[in-house]
Amino acid sequence: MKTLGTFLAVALFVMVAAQAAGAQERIASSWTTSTVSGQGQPRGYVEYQKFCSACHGEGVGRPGTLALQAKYKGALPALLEKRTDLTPQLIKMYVRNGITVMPTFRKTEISDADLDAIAAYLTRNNKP
Amino acid sequence: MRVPPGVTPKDFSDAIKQWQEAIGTDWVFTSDEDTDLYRDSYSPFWHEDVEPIPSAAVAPDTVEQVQAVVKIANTYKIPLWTISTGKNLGYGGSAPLLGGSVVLDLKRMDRILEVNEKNHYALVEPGVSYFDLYRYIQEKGLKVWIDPADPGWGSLIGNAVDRGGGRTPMRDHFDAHCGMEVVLANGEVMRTGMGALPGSKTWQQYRYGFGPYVDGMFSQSNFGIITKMGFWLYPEPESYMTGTIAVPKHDDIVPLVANLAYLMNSGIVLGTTTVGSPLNFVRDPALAALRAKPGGASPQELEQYAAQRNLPYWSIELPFYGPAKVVAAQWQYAKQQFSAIAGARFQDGKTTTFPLPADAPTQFPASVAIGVPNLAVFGVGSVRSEGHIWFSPIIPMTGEAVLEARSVFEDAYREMGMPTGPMFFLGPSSNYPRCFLVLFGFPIEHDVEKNRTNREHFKRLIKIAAEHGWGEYRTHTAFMDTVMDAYSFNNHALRRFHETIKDAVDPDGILSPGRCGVWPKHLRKAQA
Amino acid sequence: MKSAKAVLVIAMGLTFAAPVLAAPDDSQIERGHKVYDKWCFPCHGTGPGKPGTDSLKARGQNPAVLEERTDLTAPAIKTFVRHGVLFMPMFRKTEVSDADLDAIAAYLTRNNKK
Amino acid sequence: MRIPPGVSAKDFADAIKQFEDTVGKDWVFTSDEDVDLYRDAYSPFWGEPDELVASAAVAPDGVEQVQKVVKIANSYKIPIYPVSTGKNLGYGGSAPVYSGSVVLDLKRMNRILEIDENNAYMLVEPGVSYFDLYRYIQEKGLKLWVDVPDPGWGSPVGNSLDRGGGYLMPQFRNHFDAHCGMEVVLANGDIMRTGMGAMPGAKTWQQYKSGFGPWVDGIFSQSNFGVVTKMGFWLMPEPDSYLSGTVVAPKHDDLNALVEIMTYLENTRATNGMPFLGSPLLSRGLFGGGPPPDTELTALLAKPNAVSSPELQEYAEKNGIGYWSCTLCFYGAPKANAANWEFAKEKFSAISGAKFMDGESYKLPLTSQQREQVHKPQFGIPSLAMFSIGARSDANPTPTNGHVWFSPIIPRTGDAIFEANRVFSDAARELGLPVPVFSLPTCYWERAFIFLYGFPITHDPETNKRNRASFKRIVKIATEHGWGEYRTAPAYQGAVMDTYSFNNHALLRFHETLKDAVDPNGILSAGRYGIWPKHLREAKS
Repeated sequence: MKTLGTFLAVALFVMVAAQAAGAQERIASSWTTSTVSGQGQPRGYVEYQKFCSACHGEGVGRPGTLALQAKYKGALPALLEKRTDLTPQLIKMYVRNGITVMPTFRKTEISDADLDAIAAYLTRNNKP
Repeated sequence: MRVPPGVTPKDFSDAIKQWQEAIGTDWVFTSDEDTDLYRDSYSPFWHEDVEPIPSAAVAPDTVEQVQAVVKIANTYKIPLWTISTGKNLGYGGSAPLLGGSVVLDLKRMDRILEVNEKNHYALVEPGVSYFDLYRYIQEKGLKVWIDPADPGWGSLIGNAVDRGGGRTPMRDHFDAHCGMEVVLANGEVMRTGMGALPGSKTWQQYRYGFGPYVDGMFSQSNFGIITKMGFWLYPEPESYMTGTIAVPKHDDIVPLVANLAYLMNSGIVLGTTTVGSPLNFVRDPALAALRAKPGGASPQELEQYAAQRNLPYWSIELPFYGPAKVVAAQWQYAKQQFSAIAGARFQDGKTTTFPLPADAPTQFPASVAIGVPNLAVFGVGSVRSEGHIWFSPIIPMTGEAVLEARSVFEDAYREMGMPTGPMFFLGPSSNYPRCFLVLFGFPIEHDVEKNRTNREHFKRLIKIAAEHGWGEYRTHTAFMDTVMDAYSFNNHALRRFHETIKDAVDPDGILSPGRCGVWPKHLRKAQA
Repeated sequence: MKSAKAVLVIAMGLTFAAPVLAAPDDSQIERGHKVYDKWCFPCHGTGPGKPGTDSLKARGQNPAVLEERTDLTAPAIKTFVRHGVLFMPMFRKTEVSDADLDAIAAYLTRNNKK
Repeated sequence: MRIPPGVSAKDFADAIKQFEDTVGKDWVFTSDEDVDLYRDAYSPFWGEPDELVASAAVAPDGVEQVQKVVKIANSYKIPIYPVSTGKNLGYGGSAPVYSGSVVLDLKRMNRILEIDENNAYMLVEPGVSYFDLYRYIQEKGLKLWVDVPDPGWGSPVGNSLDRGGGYLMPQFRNHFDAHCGMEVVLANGDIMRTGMGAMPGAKTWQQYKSGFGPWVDGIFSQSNFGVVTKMGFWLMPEPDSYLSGTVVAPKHDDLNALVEIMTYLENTRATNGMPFLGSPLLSRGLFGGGPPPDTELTALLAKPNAVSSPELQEYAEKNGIGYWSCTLCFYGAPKANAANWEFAKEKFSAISGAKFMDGESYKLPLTSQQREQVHKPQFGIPSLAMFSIGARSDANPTPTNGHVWFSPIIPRTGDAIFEANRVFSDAARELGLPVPVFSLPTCYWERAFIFLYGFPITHDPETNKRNRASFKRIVKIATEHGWGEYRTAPAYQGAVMDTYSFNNHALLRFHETLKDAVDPNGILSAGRYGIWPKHLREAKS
């Protein structure tokens, strides 16, 4: 039951975060506002904010970022938006198949067109 | 192409064709690639044949389309499994309970029909998520709060109908609803409460209307498809503050909870709070050793350990909502009450005043407590496991019950060879006004054997809880029959009543077969 | 149709033709007092918000509080309790049993002149 | 002996015999004299052939007896009509909706099964009245309040199933909201428990409402799907203190702001008692205080639509009499109450010219002397004072024989109050009813307003006939404006249910589907809230 052990440790961590940290720290410890102002932003950015940033954004309480930090230990940026090595295929694979706690996303949630836009946004800085 | 149970391929393809005509080819999903997106990402049946997988999915965009879809399903007796956003991960997600059902995906119906700032209510469609409504309110700058469930991508309707809970004064989500529109199994549309009165002016202001109040029947059930639902919102208060109470002795939990219950029942504490033990957060070899010895650490030993290090034994953090002077006065009153416990210590939390400045942070772990949705809860297990499901019994709001539950489940975990540790469950928390909710997370593996063992353990826990008079408030689709079985007073009178109703309102049994242990007649025998 | 007036007239008639009753024993009077407090006092008691007392006062009845009367008779009391009058409803036997009603009568007639 | 419709004399006699074997001869009532005690004392049909009357009454003393009685009724298809205390006068009393039904009188089941002081809940039987509870709690010295409706002889079970209301904090004021867990005897005599009670040995039957699976409790309110034999309720811990304060607004048009701020304060719980709207100007000399209206004011008020006339506004300003008032109540710690009242004043100060008056302030519990001065229901004390309405008094020399309530729900806005007054005044004129100068709604329900108009009951068939027609007409008029009744007397239940007609009466047809499924012989409270069993629906159409 090794996994369960880890799982419990993580659950414990969340509790620590939630319980130990005072409201003050909590507020201080992050910055993102979760309202999206789409004006002038590329569609991929807007869709990313809408569907991905709650998990893969910056700040505390972002499971995706947390998991990638633990996975790459800094070898790669934990923030997807800072990556330059993602391929559209890879992005689509994760969105449609999920990975560990990341669930699959249906086409009624993220349409294929939205997904293309998100892929374009996340690969914008890739070397040609 | 997969085919639903008891339906001929010919009938099914006819139905598919009619659905495509009714809602458009793009929104009828039949390829394995597309329908696989409806599998439960946190299924305890991964890689097993018994995993319930849908045969297809249909995604209507309007009530009329829902009616059309249901009528077609009715003619061909095709089982439909309705989901709102399908994101109640840990309780079933978007997958049906009966393999081969067609998922009726309402995500496209995501209209926010009304938000009333003066009377503080909203009317929404099933596809509207907490994120959606939060954004809408922020953009319009309305002075009302939503009460998000922990997963912010959940649907207000879906979560309320699953009877989920949050943390603000409106945290009992089904209790906070007011008025429904429902499509029945025969495709007819019905409105409840004042909505049954054409041109009603108070659909979202008085929930009961006239005559039998039927709304509750459509929660945790399969009697109809909810296409609109009203919710009462909490007006943005002037401020929010927390105060922490810490007590030194093991037995102090009894007066601690008694005082908490008094404050909640008196409407002085209006939000969710959790009884915790700071000792559980200490990472100290000495403490670990103390716990490791056979039989574990005794309360006295832990008290001593805590006393030596000036640590409390139990603590709770109380949330207060309202005018700054009032929350201060309420906290002061609370301190008076708790001072009756010898050695009680208090820590004032910060006061947050609203509205938060536009550039201010609105994302932090407890942000659901101030009505801001997020996904922090998925930090649970996000590093390693493949997801989780929740075992979630309701226990009395007393210190005795907390201690009893703790020892009962600790013994059960040991007996089943599962690791316990100081924090093997979350809570007890007061997500509901008069009782405690305790959450036990079960990891999902991609290892068939482990999942099988976990499922057995899960069912065993349900039985053990029932033997002590504790029932689950909600459960994953895989365990709905087992949980409903535990509610067996007078030879399952309640479930037999549900079945009577089911047969009357859905004679062909096409709506969400098996949901919460309610099966249509033709499948009941198969189950029995 | 039993009109309230008819009831009243009957009642008055009975009042004047008050039969001499055997003195009820104290235990019955005591029981009557208890039942009266439970079933009658909320309307016919002393103090504000007592519609029965107010109504009798407004009718010029003096004393207006039933417990202070010495002219009530068992049959009259029973008629009112079982038939009601104006906004006073009748009372069922699952509420005030016949025995309880006898006790109330005994209590309310305890000071009548013999 | 009267006989229920559709039942043979022989069958009825057999059934009566079996009822007697079940509950004892003393508790089966068949003589006209006894059965007349079940008439609706406030029946709008009093003494007419159409008056709804019982054929007999059976009074069981335990759940097992109820089950047996229901089984017997079911086997002979005898219509039965359960009542708890049968004292919801103005809404039907103890008379059946389907004339000739046998009343199932649950008054003898008056056990207080549990009161938990720490977790502030109780479990009671249907015959327990608010007076019973109050006495019990006083004797035991428990620090708990029960939210009581105006008639203190009602029962928590009966009143909450009728969805009645009271005067304490919002979470208790709506009596059905405040219930937690039921025991129900179904039409086949089977017994069922809802919520956590469905779990044998449940520890939280009165602490968590909905249990697991479909939450069915609601369908047993205002219905005829089962006989509720036990019910749990959440109680209010006795607060430390009580405070009230009144804001007076000077202008006619201030009503909107007044209501909006009041609503904000209640919905955030900055005020946790029931708010009261008033008008010092329009009820001068009465609730409004001050001397009786002078000749000028009397003249002004006599004009049509006087309330919205500029002249009246002038008069009010000239004489410094406030147009509207709102009284807020606070339960809790003295400092918190004071702070809440201060905050309320801040908010109401947005209304220019608003004046404030501190009201009653009590340390709780009340002294026995205070108990006599206060409006009892606001302190959880049952009373019958409400029955002064229509009673003979110095103000009202011509007493009625009771009343029935017309009680529409309207939106919680000032505009809705004005509109409702226009509409109902016009209706009163059209129907030749007394036209009130102005009516203000009450705040029983936390998110809406409710108007309460008492229609007098007389013992004159002609007058009652006119009143019945007027009542039905005014229900229709309300419906045309989107306002529905929350509850009504049996005489009008069909008419009111008719107004909830969305999609060709989809809701009523749904109720009928349920009715036929759970009570196939249609023996339970036929016609209650407009729901008739199949055979009688067919007979009617």
